[in-house]
Amino acid sequence: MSLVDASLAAGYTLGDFLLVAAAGFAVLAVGMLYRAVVGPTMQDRVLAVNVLGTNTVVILAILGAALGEPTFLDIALVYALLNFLMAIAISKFTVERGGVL
Amino acid sequence: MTAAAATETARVWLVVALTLLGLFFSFVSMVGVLRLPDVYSRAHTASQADTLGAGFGLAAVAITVGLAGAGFKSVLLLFFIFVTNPTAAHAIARAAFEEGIVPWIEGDDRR
Amino acid sequence: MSGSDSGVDTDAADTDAADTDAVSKPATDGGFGRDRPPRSDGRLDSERRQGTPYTESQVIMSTVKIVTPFAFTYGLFVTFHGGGSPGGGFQGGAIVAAVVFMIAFAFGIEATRQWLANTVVVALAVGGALVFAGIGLVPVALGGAFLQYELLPIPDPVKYGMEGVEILGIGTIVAGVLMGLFFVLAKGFSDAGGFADADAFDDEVGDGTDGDGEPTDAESLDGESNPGGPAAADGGEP
Amino acid sequence: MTGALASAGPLGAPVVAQVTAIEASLFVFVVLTALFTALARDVLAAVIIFGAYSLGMAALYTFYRAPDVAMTEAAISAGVTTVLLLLTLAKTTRLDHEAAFESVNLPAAGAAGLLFAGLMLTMGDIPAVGSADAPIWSNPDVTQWYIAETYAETHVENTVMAVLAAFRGFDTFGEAVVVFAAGIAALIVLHREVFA
Repeated sequence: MSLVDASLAAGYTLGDFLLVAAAGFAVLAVGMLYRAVVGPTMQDRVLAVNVLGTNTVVILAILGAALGEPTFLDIALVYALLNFLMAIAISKFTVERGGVL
Repeated sequence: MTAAAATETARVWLVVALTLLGLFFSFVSMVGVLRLPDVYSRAHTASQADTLGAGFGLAAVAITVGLAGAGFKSVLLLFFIFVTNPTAAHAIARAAFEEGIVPWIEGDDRR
Repeated sequence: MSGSDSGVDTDAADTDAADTDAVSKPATDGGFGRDRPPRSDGRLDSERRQGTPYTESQVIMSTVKIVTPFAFTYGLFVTFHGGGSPGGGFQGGAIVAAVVFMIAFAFGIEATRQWLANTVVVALAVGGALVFAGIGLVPVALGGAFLQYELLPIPDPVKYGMEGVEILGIGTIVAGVLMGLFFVLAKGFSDAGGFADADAFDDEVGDGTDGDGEPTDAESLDGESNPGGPAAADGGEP
Repeated sequence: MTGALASAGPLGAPVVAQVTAIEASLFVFVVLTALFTALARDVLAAVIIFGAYSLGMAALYTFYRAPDVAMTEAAISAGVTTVLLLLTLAKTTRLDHEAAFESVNLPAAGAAGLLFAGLMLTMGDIPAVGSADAPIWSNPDVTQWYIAETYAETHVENTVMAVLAAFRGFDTFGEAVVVFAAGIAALIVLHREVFA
């Protein structure tokens, strides 16, 4: 009997609530996509994708908790690492378009 | 029995509260990224509000899965996010400055 | 004499014109932008500031120094724990390679290239392929099928044979090849008179406004990041 | 992993009820990012948005309980592909252009739309995600055998890794050699003899 199965209200469990919260984070990510597409500068896009990536890490972690599969946290960790790599790589690339890489 | 049940209820509502706080701060950061005028102020939002939102969300996950074993991973994740997210924002703002993007000042009609 | 005078005069007029340009520019776009004229009004974005070469960020280097040991260990964890949790040699090798990418982006690719010798990269890739083939072929030599782990002359052969394939075979191949692709793509196409060296490339791609500044840029970059990069990475890696 | 999946009922009724919220938002996200990746005029913008696409795909794979695929998507698509594409972009010249998006070729888009509609007609025959009678799940000769016998045969718990390294080991050897060959091919194409 894990905490995820604890009933919250009206027959819904905590797991249900966490899935809905993950969906909320995904909706926020969709909103952030506006900045990633519109820009206007490349740095804006990188920034939006970085924030998106943080959101995705939270989504992955919440999914791991809600589905009762703690090993999913590994994926979230990998993603946090590569999100950071992506941010510093692209942001350094945007300076003189790769001239200082 | 009742004490354990009370503890579980407290943990459940703590998870709910932390998740909602995380959603709120992520929402704030989304609004900031969408509405603030230039890349520097957006980076400010990204490094602060979003880190806090992710922190609350991951704290909720840590309480849900319990602090032994898998919960340790979410604490590690929390630490990792807290270190890397502001650094990424710094890298982006630095790149923007090196590229010569002018900061927004009052009267500028950029959005 | 009059010729030289007039030459000086035109020079002065030129710089004057450039200055007025530079001063009048901020009214429109703040003098920013890649093709802006140089400014010299003492602001952070002035000519003096822009003339300094790009240096690696202290903040990013510090963070990478902190994060890299964890990430490297985590890559090994994913590789070694492929049997019990998501992951395996492929993912772990990719994470280890990503750690090297991270070091390269923080400390400069050239510094990382000198720190991580070609021998290491090639040894990882070739060694992985040889280990995989070897583990596969030993059972064949003992009269079995390819990769028939039961015949390996080690205790608990199925488990440790698979671990050997995942860790020493796939993991090292993926890590080595990805690092190699990274370095070779960063170096670019090699051709006599082509993009053989970075300077030629910079002249090609940079928009030419500060073409003379770029070689010094690259040199000082190497000079500055060489001591920090390899030393830090050496310290960071267990 | 398998045990948890079975105890939940292979995505039984209670899960299906809330699948929609997170699935729908992730689908919208993935489709939008894919669309903008295709439409972006600037290659760098396309690369950045493609990174966001792989974020959404990893979350989706995780939701469908394919953690190995999700981790590969995270490690390869988000990290390594982005970096290698950036390095390639740094070695190419940038075309001057004003428009933010590619202009869409309407006849081609119409043909693609027709093909898409035709393919969507076949969707009714595909079993629901995670349903118990899906061939991939219920096949007693292959899938169920792997799930039942993996630990006894190979002494590892992760069925995916057991299939990769033991049951289909020769395939995996071929794949590893392909990766190795990719490194050599890059050296040949770029006219170089050493990596570093």
